[in-house]
Amino acid sequence: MSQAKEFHFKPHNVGRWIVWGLFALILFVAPRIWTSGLAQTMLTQMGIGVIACLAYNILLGQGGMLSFGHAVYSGMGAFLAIHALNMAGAGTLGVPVSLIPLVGGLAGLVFAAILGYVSTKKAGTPFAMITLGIGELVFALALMLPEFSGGEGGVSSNRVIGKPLMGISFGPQIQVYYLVAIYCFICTAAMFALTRTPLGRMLNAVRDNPERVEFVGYNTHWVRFMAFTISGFFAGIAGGLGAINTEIVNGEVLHASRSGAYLLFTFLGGATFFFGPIIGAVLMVFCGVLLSELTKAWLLYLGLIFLFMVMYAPGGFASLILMNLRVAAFGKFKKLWTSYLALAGTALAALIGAATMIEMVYHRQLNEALGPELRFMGATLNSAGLDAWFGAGFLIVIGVALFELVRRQYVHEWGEIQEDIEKEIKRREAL
Amino acid sequence: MSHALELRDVRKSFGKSEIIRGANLAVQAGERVAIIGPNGAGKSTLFNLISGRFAPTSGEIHLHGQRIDGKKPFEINRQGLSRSFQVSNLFTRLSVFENIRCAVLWSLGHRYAFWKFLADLDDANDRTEQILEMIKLDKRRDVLAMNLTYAEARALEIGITIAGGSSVILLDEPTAGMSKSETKRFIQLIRDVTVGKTLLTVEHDMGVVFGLADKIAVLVYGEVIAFDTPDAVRANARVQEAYLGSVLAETQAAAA
Amino acid sequence: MDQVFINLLNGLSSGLLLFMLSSGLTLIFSMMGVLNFAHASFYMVGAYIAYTLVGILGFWPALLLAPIAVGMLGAGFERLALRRVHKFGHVPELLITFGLSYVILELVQLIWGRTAVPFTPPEVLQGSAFTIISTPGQGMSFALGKAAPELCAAALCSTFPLTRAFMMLVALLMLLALWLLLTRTRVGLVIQAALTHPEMVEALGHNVPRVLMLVFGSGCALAALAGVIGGITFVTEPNMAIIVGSIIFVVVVVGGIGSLAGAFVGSLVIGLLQTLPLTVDASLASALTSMGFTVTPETPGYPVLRLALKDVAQILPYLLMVLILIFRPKGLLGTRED
Amino acid sequence: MSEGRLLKLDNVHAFYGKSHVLHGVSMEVKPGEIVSLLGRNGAGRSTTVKTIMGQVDAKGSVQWGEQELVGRKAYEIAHQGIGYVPENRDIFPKLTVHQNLMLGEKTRNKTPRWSFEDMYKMFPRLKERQHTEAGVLSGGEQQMLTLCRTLMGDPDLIMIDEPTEGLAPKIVELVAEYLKELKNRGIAVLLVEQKLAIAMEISERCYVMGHGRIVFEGTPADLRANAYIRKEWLEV
Amino acid sequence: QKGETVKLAYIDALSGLMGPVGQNQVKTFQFLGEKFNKSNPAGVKFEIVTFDNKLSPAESLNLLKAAADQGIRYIMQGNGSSVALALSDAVAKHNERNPGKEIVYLNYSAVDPDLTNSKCSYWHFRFDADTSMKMEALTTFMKDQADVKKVYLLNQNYAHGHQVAKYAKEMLGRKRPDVQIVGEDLHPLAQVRDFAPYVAKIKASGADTVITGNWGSDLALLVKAANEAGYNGKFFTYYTGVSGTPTALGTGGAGRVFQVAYSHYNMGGQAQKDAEEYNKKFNDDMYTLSVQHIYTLLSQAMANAKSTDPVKVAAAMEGLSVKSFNGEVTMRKTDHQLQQPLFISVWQKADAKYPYSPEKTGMTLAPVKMYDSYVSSTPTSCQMKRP
Ligand SMILES: Nc1ncnc2c1ncn2[C@@H]1O[C@H](COP(=O)(O)OP(=O)(O)OP(=O)(O)O)[C@@H](O)[C@H]1O
Ligand SMILES: Nc1ncnc2c1ncn2[C@@H]1O[C@H](COP(=O)(O)OP(=O)(O)OP(=O)(O)O)[C@@H](O)[C@H]1O
Ligand SMILES: CC(C)C[C@H](N)C(=O)O
Ligand SMILES: [Mg+2]
Ligand SMILES: [Mg+2]
Repeated sequence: MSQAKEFHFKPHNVGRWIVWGLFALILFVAPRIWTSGLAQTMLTQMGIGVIACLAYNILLGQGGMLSFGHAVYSGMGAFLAIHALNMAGAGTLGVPVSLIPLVGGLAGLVFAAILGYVSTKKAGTPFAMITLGIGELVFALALMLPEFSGGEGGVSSNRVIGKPLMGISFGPQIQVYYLVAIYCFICTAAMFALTRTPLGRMLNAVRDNPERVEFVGYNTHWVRFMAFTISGFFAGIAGGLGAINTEIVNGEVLHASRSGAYLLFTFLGGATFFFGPIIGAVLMVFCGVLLSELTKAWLLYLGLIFLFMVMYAPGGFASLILMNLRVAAFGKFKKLWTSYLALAGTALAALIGAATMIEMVYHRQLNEALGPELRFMGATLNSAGLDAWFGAGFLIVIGVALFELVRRQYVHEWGEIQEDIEKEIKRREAL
Repeated sequence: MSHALELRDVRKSFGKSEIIRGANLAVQAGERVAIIGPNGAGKSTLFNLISGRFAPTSGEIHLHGQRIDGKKPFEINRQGLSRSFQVSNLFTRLSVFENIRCAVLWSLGHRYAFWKFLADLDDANDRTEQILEMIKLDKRRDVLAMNLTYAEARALEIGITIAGGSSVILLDEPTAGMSKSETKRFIQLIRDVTVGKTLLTVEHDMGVVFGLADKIAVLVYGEVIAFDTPDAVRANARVQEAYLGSVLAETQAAAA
Repeated sequence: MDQVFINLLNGLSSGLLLFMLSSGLTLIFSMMGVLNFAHASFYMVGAYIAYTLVGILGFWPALLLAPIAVGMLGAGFERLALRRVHKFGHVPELLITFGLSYVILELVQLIWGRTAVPFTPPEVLQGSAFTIISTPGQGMSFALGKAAPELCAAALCSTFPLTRAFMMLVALLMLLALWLLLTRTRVGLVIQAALTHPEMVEALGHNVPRVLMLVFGSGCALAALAGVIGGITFVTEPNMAIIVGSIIFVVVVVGGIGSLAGAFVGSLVIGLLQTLPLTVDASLASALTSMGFTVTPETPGYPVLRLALKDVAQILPYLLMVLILIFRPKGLLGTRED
Repeated sequence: MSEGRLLKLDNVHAFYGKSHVLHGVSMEVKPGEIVSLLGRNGAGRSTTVKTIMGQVDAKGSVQWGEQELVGRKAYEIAHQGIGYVPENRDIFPKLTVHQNLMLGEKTRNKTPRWSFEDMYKMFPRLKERQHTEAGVLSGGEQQMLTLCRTLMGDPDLIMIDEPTEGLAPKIVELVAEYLKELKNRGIAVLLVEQKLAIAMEISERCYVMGHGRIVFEGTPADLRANAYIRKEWLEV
Repeated sequence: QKGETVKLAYIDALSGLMGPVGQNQVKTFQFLGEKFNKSNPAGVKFEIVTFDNKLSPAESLNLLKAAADQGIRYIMQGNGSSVALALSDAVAKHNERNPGKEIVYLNYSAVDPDLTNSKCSYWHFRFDADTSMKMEALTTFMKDQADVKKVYLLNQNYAHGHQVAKYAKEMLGRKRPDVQIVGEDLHPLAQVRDFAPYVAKIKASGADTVITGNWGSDLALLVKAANEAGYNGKFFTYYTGVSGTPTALGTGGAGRVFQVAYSHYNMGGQAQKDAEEYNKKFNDDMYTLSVQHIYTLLSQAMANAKSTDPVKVAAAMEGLSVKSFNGEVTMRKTDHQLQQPLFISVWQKADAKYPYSPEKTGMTLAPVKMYDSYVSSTPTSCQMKRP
């Protein structure tokens, strides 16, 4: 033991520095690569979404608490932030705009502390149902108190207050983006740090086996409660940033569909990995804003994506990435990548076929005024003629058939590679 | 002087049926006590009462002279009592190392801290390493608990139980399901890790009982009908009738 | 008096419709552990399919065939999708039904359009079941069917539609049938056991996958039956699923997970709770006023005091659910807590 | 059913995902005999039993009479007349004792050898607790329940994994008695057991496993005589 | 400006609850757009770009940015006054922060009077008639209905519903002080499945008339429940003709359900031909005729301004009068509220005189009264800030 101690030193974790550095860099340059107004708005929302989904994942991924009502905390943060912003604008509250998100955070924290105390008494399904109920309650109550929530119309505000300080007025979107980016970086770091602390670890323990936790000295209710409160704090910050970004807050920030989106996208990103929700948040904004722009059938696509992801990649995108990284780390990626190309190619063919059909159906139903023609992926299709339908059908059939062939091959290869890797790991262990 | 653990007329009913019917037991500090008794006598229930999983219907339980009956498990644990489970009860998705570390955190005063990094808690990490060596799982420190073999899982179960440094340890059938050779190794392990502690264990294997215990308590139908040295218990006619008195028990005991 | 009576009837009948919906949900929820978020979607599909079938076969065959068709769809979904994710745990199961609800909604709109379809009750179910005639000073009397206009000239007549009476009847028959099924057959036991130890149940010789498929299918069929009846009683439109979507979870939780009787009682309680408070204009402010306090818009907390019971009626079920979960997690008649 | 052998394993390999656990196991059980399967922790005994039950991916052949069992579903195998008592008990915790037993019943058209009364006579303790949720039973009571539950299915062969674990010595002897009783009623028993004394006392033949292979086959007397096998594969 | 293509962003709900209405309106825009593109005073081509705001104010603001990114300078919205208020505010902010890239907001059906009163904006133009105007016409009509004695107000609990209730009380009080308001309820928007309890309440109150601003399923279910419970009072509504309600009404309510609007299904003339063509083409009914106002006024303003620059066009549109399908209409300069005639129509069997039958119900909305612009015009409190 003592001997081992001499050689025991803490290496600087270079990898970790690189990862965080990259994260900061991405946050920094993203708006310079995508410069359009919409892109900047979306990037801002992604930054906010990242905080919200990571906060949600403190519950879902780290603590095993399935919440259907987390929008309550981000939403309350948003409401109090917008009121604070209005007060600041009116000169009755001396808080600079850059600190308004903290007001949101505090609101989230306080509400999470109050409501969380009752919800976290339970775990599992009762917890999920309590959060569902509280979510509906708070949403409906907010609408009943238009003095607070502005009713259906919401509360609006102006984030440009007073004179610009060093050229920063928060009027232009880019300035709001950087405010969000800074918060996003700090909050992400803070939430990551949380996973490395005693509380963070005990939260994992509570997720795995609450009963045993009680027998090693911890009060599970208290562990859950603290995590819930912390999560509420970060969610509130996200809400506050959202309020600054949109300058209007209405009941929808509290709505169950928002809570549902946190759950869905956190899961899709990968709840079992710390960084999974980040991917989820990016997807959330993409699906919510862009997908609905690209196609009328976006809800159908969204639903199908969920179905397939849950069925074939229940660990979310993060797990897909990590599994392939593992393959790459063992230097086996070369073998797979032709398969990936083939898979992508055939899948694309099938998908294009299917999407063409779906688009044509939607077109026929919704857009007939423009005539039977529609433009899809650069081509002009005639939804009234048989050609397009046959073409699409043909594409689907061929695509699916080839895909299945390639898939079998791929599954086989994948299996072999995993086997090799297992062997390799055993071999290394034996050394 | 006060006893390490004392039960005074403890009773427990579930619905109409009374399972523990006035159990009395006083264990000195540092004693190793084995609790034996027929199936369904209430041994596990007794452990559940002591460790706070259930509250007794009536009666008193004292730990180091302080009343603990009716308290929550975590409160009792903080006062220095720790237990293992008949079926392994681990943090399945955490590594072996993390399992043990979770169990030492509270006792070292780190509580619900979210302002300190685990990696910087040298006391906790050193203690964890120590425990891992004691239970011979240091080679498996990064394996997830759910991937352990049966025997390893049982060892980890005991590791978690002793990690917090409690002075009173309850073990519920620690060697169940193990082969003879493993059982032997395990008895030794338990002896090693509980030096200087008060130990209560439930066992059906007479080999373990006689190999481990300074004193034996016999629980039948929710009552302690005998509490004495192994030899005295073996000679006790009531115990013979209720529990021992079989070829198997004899051979096991003889082998110990 | 007649008002109270009419309100009670309304509350009971909407509660019974909830029961038709939640019985399927509780079946799936308690036996398979799946929070089926697409349950209300199957309810909607039931209505739409029946609407189409009515055009071809007439109402009564449709009433029978639509649930069967939806049941088969549900079983197919279980077979192809849900079964795959079963091993990943409850959250993926829940999410996959979530995804399904989106897909169903879009498909329904693709097939039947985005506006309401004219799904009307058959001739025999049109009209009134009975009329409540309350003559001032003489109390209340009933007349079967629609009362003669002469009678109503002097009195206040309220008719109770046949569709609602039919709804109540079907719900009660359903309760009976389910009760028989669950208590007189072993299937119920098999399913509950399979929830925790599927391998062991199989090792005892039960075909677990098939049973689960049947359960899911039957649950969906029950939802579809409710859909047919809900469809003729209210409207058949793409929005009909969302409206009942979360309230049926409330019913199941309030009644007690895993208890058919609980679902029944829960449905009635929620049905009444959604209906009766709507008629009460009193608020905290009016209560305080009647107790002799003066309440003005300047009184602290006025925005809350001002809310009349009818305004908060929609949140009462959720309030009840939260309270129940905190103080009696088993639900009113439930037996388990998880 | 062909005379002479009831169950025959021939060169069976079994896999948990990618890990190869059984490496060519061959063994057989004749009608009405008690065969025990011995070995250290992790030798693969439970896996063998599960493989027969169709719960593990396997290659090779498992013959039940004239039928091949590899590749069949667990419930089909159960309907052939094989009963299985798993090592971790797997009682159904939310059902009552009696309901647990009901689930053991199989609707085969011959009249079963066992009734609820037989079971309750065998273990009176179970009768006392028949309306209790099985999840709260003591460890030993649960063990009794699993055994009875499987017997209710009226198997021709019963495979029992560590039946005496957690049982008081007196009960252990009782179980041994009942196993003999089963044999008298013409039921074959494949016993996986840790307690050598018991296994050797009641079984007619035994197999010893090590590292996923059969390393010894013979009568208890042979095994007693073979110190090498005992030392190398059973004890330290 | 001749030959230029002007992009109009349609920002409204195309999916979800209000989806059907939005989809229908997009078709209207496209359908009438085609006609206008063939000939209009300015000689420009209009192109509709659609954005789905999912009925969410916050989402609409995103889409406003998206539209601005694409260089679109005219946005249109109408379904949901809450969204309209948010958009109007956001457009004003946008124009202040981005001089030279101003955007004009054309509102075709959000009817909260606040939009042209306390919260009016120079950049917002409304082509529908607001709640107060419609209520003005409705109450004028009711003045002569002697059998209206007890009125019940049942409305959706949001901006529009609140305003309907408010103006009903105010104007009835002024024109028919003898009429009693026997009850008032606000119910949650688009969440009520069972209106029977409300109907029971209405019956109990003894009301002979119900005034409601409800639309969509909220109106359909209400009338249906009333029929079933044997209620024979009158309904005065805003949106009987809109999406789904005709189907739900069916043949019930004939002669008892009235609608106030700037159009109805039997307008005659070109409008009628268009409606029939639309119906043939899409198997759907055209009910948002304010779209026609938009095209007419916009192209005239562009012609007058000789430019498509929103700043100039907005200026040209102020006070502009044109002839539209329902007569002479004027965009009032003080508040940008279009002044136009209003119609009261009644739900009845379609016949030779009034043949158009929405949603193939065999029923129609037949006009019973027309009010000229000056009758229904209401004063404004707008303090317009002009750039
Ligand atoms: N929660 C409970 N509700 C009802 N009865 C219970 C409960 N817990 C335990 N029992 C009953 O109490 C009796 C004692 O159980 P206990 O588990 O303490 O026995 P044990 O002595 O540990 O036996 P074993 O050696 O077989 O493990 C059993 O008959 C059991 O069924
Ligand atoms: N589900 C599983 N997945 C992967 N490996 C497994 C699994 N179950 C058992 N094993 C491995 O297979 C080997 C044989 O296990 P098995 O359970 O058959 O042993 P056993 O002889 O019954 O021992 P025990 O006394 O522990 O019951 C062991 O090395 C074990 O680790
Ligand atoms: C399209 C209409 C039904 C919208 C409604 N007039 C509103 O202002 O909200
Ligand atoms: Mg026990
Ligand atoms: Mg085993």
